[in-house]
Amino acid sequence: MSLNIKNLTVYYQTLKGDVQALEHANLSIADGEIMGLAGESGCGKTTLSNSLILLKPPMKLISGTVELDGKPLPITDMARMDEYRFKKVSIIPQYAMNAMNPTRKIGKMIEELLHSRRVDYSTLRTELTRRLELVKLSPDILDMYPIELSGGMKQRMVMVLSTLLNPSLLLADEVTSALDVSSQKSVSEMLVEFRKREFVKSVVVITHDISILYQIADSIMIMYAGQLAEKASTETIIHRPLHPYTHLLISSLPKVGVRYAEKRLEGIPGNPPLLLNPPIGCRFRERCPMAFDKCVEEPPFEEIEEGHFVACWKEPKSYAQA
Amino acid sequence: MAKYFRRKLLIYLLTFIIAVTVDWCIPRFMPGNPVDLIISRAGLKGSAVSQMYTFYMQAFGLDQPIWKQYLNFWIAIFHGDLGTSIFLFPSPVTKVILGAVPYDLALLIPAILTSWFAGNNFGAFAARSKRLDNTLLPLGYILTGTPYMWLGIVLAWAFGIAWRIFPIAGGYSFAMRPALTLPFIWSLFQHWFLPFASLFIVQFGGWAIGMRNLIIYELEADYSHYLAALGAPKRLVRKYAFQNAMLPQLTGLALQLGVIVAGALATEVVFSYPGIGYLILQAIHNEDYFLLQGCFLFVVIGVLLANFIIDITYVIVDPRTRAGMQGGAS
Amino acid sequence: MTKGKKRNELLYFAFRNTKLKIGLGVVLFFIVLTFVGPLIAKYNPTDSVGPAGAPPSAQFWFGTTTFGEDVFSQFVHGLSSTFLVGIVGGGLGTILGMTIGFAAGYRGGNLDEVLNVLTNVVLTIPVLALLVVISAYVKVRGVMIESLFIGVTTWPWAARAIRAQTFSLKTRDFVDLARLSGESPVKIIFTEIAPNMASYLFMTFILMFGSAILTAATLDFLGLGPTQGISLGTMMNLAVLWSALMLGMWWWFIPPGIGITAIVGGLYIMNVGLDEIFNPKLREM
Amino acid sequence: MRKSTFLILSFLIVMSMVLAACAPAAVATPITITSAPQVVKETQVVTQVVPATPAPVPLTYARNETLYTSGTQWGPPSSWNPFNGGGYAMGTIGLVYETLYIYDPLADKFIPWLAAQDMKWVDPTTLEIKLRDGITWTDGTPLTADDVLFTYKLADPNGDFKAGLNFAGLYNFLSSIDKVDNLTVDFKFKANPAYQEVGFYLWQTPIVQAASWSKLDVKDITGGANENGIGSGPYLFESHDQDRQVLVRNDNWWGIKAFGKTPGPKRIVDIVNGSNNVALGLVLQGGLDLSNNFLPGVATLVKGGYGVQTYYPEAPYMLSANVAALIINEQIKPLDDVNFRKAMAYAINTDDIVQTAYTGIVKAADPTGLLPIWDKYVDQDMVAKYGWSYDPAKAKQILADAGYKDVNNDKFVENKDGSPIALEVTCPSGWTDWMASIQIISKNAQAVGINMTPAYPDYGPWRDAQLKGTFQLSIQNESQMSSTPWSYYKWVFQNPIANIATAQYGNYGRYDNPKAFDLVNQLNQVKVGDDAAIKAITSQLQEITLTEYPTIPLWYNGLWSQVSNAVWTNWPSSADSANHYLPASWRGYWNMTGIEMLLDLKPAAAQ
Amino acid sequence: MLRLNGITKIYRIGTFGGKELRAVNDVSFDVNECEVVSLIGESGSGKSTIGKMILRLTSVTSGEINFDGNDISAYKGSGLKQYYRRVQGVFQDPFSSYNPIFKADRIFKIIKDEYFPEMNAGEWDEKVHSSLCDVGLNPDHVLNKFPHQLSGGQLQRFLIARALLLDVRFLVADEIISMLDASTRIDVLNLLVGLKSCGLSILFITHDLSLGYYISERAVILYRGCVVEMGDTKEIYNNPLHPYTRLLMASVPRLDKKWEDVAGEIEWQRKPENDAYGCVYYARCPVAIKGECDWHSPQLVEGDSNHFVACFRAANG
Repeated sequence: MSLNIKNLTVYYQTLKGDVQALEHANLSIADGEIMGLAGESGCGKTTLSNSLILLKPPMKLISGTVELDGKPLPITDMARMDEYRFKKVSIIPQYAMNAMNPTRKIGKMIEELLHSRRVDYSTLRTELTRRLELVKLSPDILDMYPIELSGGMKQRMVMVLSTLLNPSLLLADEVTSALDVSSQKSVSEMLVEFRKREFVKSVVVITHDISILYQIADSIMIMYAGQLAEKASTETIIHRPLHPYTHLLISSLPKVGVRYAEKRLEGIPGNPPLLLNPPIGCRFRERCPMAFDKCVEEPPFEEIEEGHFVACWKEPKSYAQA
Repeated sequence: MAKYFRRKLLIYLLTFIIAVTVDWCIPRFMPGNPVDLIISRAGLKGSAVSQMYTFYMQAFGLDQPIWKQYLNFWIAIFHGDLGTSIFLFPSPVTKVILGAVPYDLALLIPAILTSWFAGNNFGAFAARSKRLDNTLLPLGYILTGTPYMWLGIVLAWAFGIAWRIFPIAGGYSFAMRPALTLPFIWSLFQHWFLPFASLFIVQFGGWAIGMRNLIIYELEADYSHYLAALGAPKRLVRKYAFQNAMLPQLTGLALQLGVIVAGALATEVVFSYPGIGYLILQAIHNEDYFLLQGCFLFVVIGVLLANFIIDITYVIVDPRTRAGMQGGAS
Repeated sequence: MTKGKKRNELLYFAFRNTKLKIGLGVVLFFIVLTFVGPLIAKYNPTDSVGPAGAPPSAQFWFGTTTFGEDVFSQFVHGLSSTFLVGIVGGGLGTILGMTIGFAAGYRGGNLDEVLNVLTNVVLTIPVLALLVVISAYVKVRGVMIESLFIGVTTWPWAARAIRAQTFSLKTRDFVDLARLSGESPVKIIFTEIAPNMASYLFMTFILMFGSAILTAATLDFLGLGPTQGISLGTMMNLAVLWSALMLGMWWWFIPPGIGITAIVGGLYIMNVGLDEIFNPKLREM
Repeated sequence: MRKSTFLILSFLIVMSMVLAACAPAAVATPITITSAPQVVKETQVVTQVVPATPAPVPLTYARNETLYTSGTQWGPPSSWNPFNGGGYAMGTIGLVYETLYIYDPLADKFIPWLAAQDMKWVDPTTLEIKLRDGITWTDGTPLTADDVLFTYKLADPNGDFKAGLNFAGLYNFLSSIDKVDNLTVDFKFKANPAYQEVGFYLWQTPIVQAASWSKLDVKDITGGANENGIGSGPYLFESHDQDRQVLVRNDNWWGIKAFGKTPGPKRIVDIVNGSNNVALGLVLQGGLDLSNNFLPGVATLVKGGYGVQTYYPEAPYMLSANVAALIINEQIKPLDDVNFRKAMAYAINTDDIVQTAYTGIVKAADPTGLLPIWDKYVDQDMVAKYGWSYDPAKAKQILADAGYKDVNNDKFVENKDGSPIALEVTCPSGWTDWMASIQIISKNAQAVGINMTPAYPDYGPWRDAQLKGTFQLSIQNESQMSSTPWSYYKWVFQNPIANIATAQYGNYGRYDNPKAFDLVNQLNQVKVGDDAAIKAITSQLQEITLTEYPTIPLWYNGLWSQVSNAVWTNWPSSADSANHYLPASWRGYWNMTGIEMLLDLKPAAAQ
Repeated sequence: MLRLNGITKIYRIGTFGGKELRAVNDVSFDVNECEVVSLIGESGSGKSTIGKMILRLTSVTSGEINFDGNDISAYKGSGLKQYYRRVQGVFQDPFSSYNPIFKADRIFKIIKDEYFPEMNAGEWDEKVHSSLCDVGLNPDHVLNKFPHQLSGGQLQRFLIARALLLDVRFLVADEIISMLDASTRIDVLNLLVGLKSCGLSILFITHDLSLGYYISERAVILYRGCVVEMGDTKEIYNNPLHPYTRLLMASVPRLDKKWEDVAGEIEWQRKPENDAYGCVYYARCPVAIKGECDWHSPQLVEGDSNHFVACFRAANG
């Protein structure tokens, strides 16, 4: 087990009270697993990822523990956590386009960063060059400023930098959403390549675009309103989801080949709840066509079959996709 | 990049032309004929008056048509000829001003630079430190609200009169003859210190506040979060934030130059420091429009030059302007 | 979150913000003093009413000048011209800055280029030097004239800031939408863009207010202030001219300076407070 | 801070300091010290000047050898031309260039200076001037009759230069100047010369060196800076900077032998006035030995044991230097009415001005306006008969009697034709003592029902209004102490009226009285020293001023002078045992016994 | 109904227009009555600029836009207002479309002030209510609220309702669902297409191929300001002729096919010898013909029926 999260609950403190952004998250990610984390905006996927690497105010840990490679990760201790960051856990942030200091040459910034982490830049230099070439970047860009790079180049640069110390866990937050269709593909494929070359052990790919996950992830976890809804292998989630939300979400997605004139897709009526004061129990119940009395209790995130976790009181096997 | 400078130069050129034109108007639109003033100052009497009147009208070119006078003014400027002072007759204005300029430079350059560096460093130090933010920075706000000359007055009163630590007038000891000796430089320093201090203190507050606000923005910037997520120590993050916040502060410096120069003028008056500010005041009180004209021109040229230097510095220190400069619509 | 709540939130921060409270308190104190002062002050500010150069006493709270004028009376009367300069000079500067900033920012293109050059030109010319020249030109000066001069020379700073803000707001879709609704540019500027910058405009005005006061004080101190009437700057000027420093008459030159510093400092602190309220990033965590 | 930044910063600071250090050095005037004067025999054709090795100039002036003065220069020294009347550097006339005579106003006598003896009128139209033997210019050449001749001929309207110098007026009655011998010059006048005016020029005209000045053209003579000029006086210009000028003693000065006295200070450092405020600070800190600045509040310092001394130990502390008078535009209603002017005279509380605006350091003026040095000419009977004093009730009465009534009940009187009166009394903005004074005057006037308000235009338009005659009421003090009361009456009754603007000396109100004008001319033709004749004429003039009120004398501005005994002693003072000289460094005052003060100054340590 | 005739947009950058940026280059296509046309392109392709030019929010450098046969650039003042009565737009960011300090329904008030000043309040409320119902909103739930109190989907429906208040016949829909939550976006899309039946033509601007396919009859593929391919949507998707379209088709992540199953290397990196000439896609084109594609720009020619492509290769077969 590479990553083991137990009962992780994280709130955001605001003036009007706590936003319950992540509630009772239990999950494991295996070595070498690329797990896709999908859900709508505000479902808590970024909160989950941030709490694994940079949990700082206004985020507040309510409960839970995180273990990485069998050792507890001191996520609340900013200072002790520093030792793990970059080396054990790393992140490709959502804002990769602006992640680099605009007034430093990229190479210089990397050197200073590594130096501050007491890692010798010169010994890593050849590896860095090799990896840059792997992502089709010329080593010359180390002598450039971020502004001289295109969006896709910056994205790839950050990818290389974030994984330079071969972390066990890589959090890739919306790495493709700002990119053009063609770049999306190459960046996604590079993530797979990185895993293959063991630059990273496991990867959490956070995105709102499930079709990307279908292309690269081994497993997919669906979140809804701060709760884990379902996790299973990619094929299972796409083709045989068990949670009503997963099912409705996937069936609402337009696909090439589907036309309005021929097949009308339907969305899910209603809107996600506000997390400042969320409904108790299953948070999807207000929009769920199958909801029943039991749903006022919070459903456990349980392994229904091998590697398939669902948080729903309904009987499984209800929604095999036609 | 060449384009950027072409554009900047265009603005500077325009500013210069406008400033020179305003400047040219000064003695011409002032009530009273400057030549009358010269004659009255020279204490001329009787027949000499009309004789000298014609002479000076010709000497200043005031008998020429207006457009010709304007043209001549430009030609004269490029010859470094700003006419003759009325109040300090017969000294050429250029000579009078050149005598004062070193004092201004000696006062302004160190005051601007040290307050800028010190203020920025202090602001960066105080930012996000709750205790300093709440105790020392309000002091900074108060300092920026202090009129330069009043601070000068208070300093002069405290250090010059009550405690007699520093002299309160002149450029160097009246008992000395200029020479590159230690006692002389020490005397120069003593006389320089209080005017410098009052300029320094007021500006220091402004820069400190500016830096504090900017660095907070920078610490909230994406790259700061990314560095933190990669476990970079606070020191590195703050260093980057500081360096990046310096850039807008540099622009701020350019914007503030006019105000600072104004402050220096007032401060010089308080301390009778023999710079241009003091000359301007004397020129006004003595209706010496040619001197006033010259001083104004010098101040404008000085500020323009300083602005230009800052522009160049900005391009040197900010790689973004170098890499991405396309003429910029800013 | 409702709008009401949002407003409450601002108020909540406003009430909690010490900087705003202190700054506003100081400024209000002096405003009140400006109105109440002349009622309390027993003497005409330019009348010789007491012994020459008397230190503060029960009868003359701030002492008297070399001419036996009551410094307190001068101080409270000077306050009103100080505020007048702030409001008129700062206000005019802000209005000019707004007009030019809005026009340049909204219209863009060549108008922007021209206004931008104009702004840069006026920005680069040292305002005080220019003011000195203008002031010397007008022979009989009142506070209003002085304020007007300050207003017409200090707008570029505001114009620059407002232009930048307008520029960024202009790209927001609701402006396009207003255009699609057939609204005229002027209406769009004043009903769509300006309300969104209200806090910013207000803060700009406060800064202009403060800097107008400082500029006026400097002019007054140089003897280029109003030729009639009294202001805090002229008080300092006269105090220095009449050697109050050397004669140890601190009560003559300390109050006007403290008055200006407190008002301008108060305004600035207030502005920082407002900035923190409107700008969550700056709030103390 | 990064190291490089720090280095750059320190470099810049050091550079700017060096810059500041170099600047004054660049302006400092190099001087050549010449050897002791050769005894020049008349047979010698060539004057030999042997330049000696320049004595090293000390970097710091020894305090006990240096006199610090202030009060004359209001801007950086810029002209050393003794003919630049209003703008020459402190000491140019008196310390560097000398006059034939100096005038002692306190004793009312002419003291031969370059001249060897008292004024000698060979006949009523011929004045013979004999020069002292052995006077040399600082280049070692002798000062001779040629130089005197050259100097006076500069202004000759038929001469080579025709320069419009101050003493050009001399040529109104001068027919020729002749050299009698190397040391003697004869001034030949037309009939009835203006003796008073001639005397005036004799102590005011600096003698310049013919050899060097004859090379100049008229422009440089009247307006040149004359830096490094060659003088004959006890001091030489050594250096100058923005805020000071240094003079060094001429140890070869002829007077050392002639008077047996050496000027005390080795150097005189004249400090450019930043402001009166700074001057007072310097006085208090012992940085200034002689301050000729107007220092309000100095009374408290004199009493307060600050080591500050004034000419009088009690009020008014200062000698009176000039008379400040209310000048009245006689061309406009109702100021053209003598009764109205009279009412104003009675309405003004001069004592209040003296006490409030001046804290008692000036003296209220005599109704005649004659300075205290001219007390002997005051016709006390006339003053007793016509003189006035502050009496608001009487002022009201005069107005009422003259027909000025408050028609519209606004508490102010109207013109006789019923039109409202609104008068404005002006002084330049920033002239605070005058501003305070005209406030008092306005209040006084209002108290008797005259609608008068103060206004403070800038100097230029204020002056312009006087020259053009467009002002209403104002204050002026142009008439300084001098060798003759004629200068005062000339100021009051300047004529012809058409020339007021070009004369630039008095009667801005355009008071027109041919009788008075004639009397002024008569006064001018009285022989110097003929006090009885002067008194007879001035008595008539006093009657006119006391009954016609062409101006209203208010107070005597002081000869502002504060001295410190810390380093130099034996200052002039009113005390019986002390020197009775004018303690002033102002232009025109060195040659009114100021120079004698220097000869008597003693270092404090010596006592 | 709407015809774009060779429109070009050149932005001038720098002082007094020193440098040019060709955002839209000689684009021509038309939209017929009751038709949905997708304008598909990546960021920087100029698709939004075209939308803005149709809405007269930005000027056209050259070329002509005709609406019902009239050149729209001629409209001024009231003419322009009448144009807006018939042509409206909805934009990408629902929150940016509302002035955050006013209530959301202010957009209706503006329409009333500008277009229906004489209509009485009751009548107007009636009209607003019915319009809101038409877009599937409950007036009681959504009126009198601030923008941040409504969801993105609701706000976009609001904007559509606003357009319906006028006699709108043509709607520019610029990425209107890209910022909406996945679970609600499809409904907005459905609503939009539903309006077609009311006689509305729509220009649907998007970067998402599957959305374009879902909604439109015809599609226009844009690359760096140039139309590279246009025609029947189905035709384009099933038989892309232009190498760029092919690249897009291969890169779009799908839920039915994995990337591995699509053809391999189809993109090229090549340094163009010149910027001014040649095909815009030359630098990335895997099948470019040296000497031709780098010197001549291909014209849009009809490959199959109603299927146009601008490529020498495709045209040559």
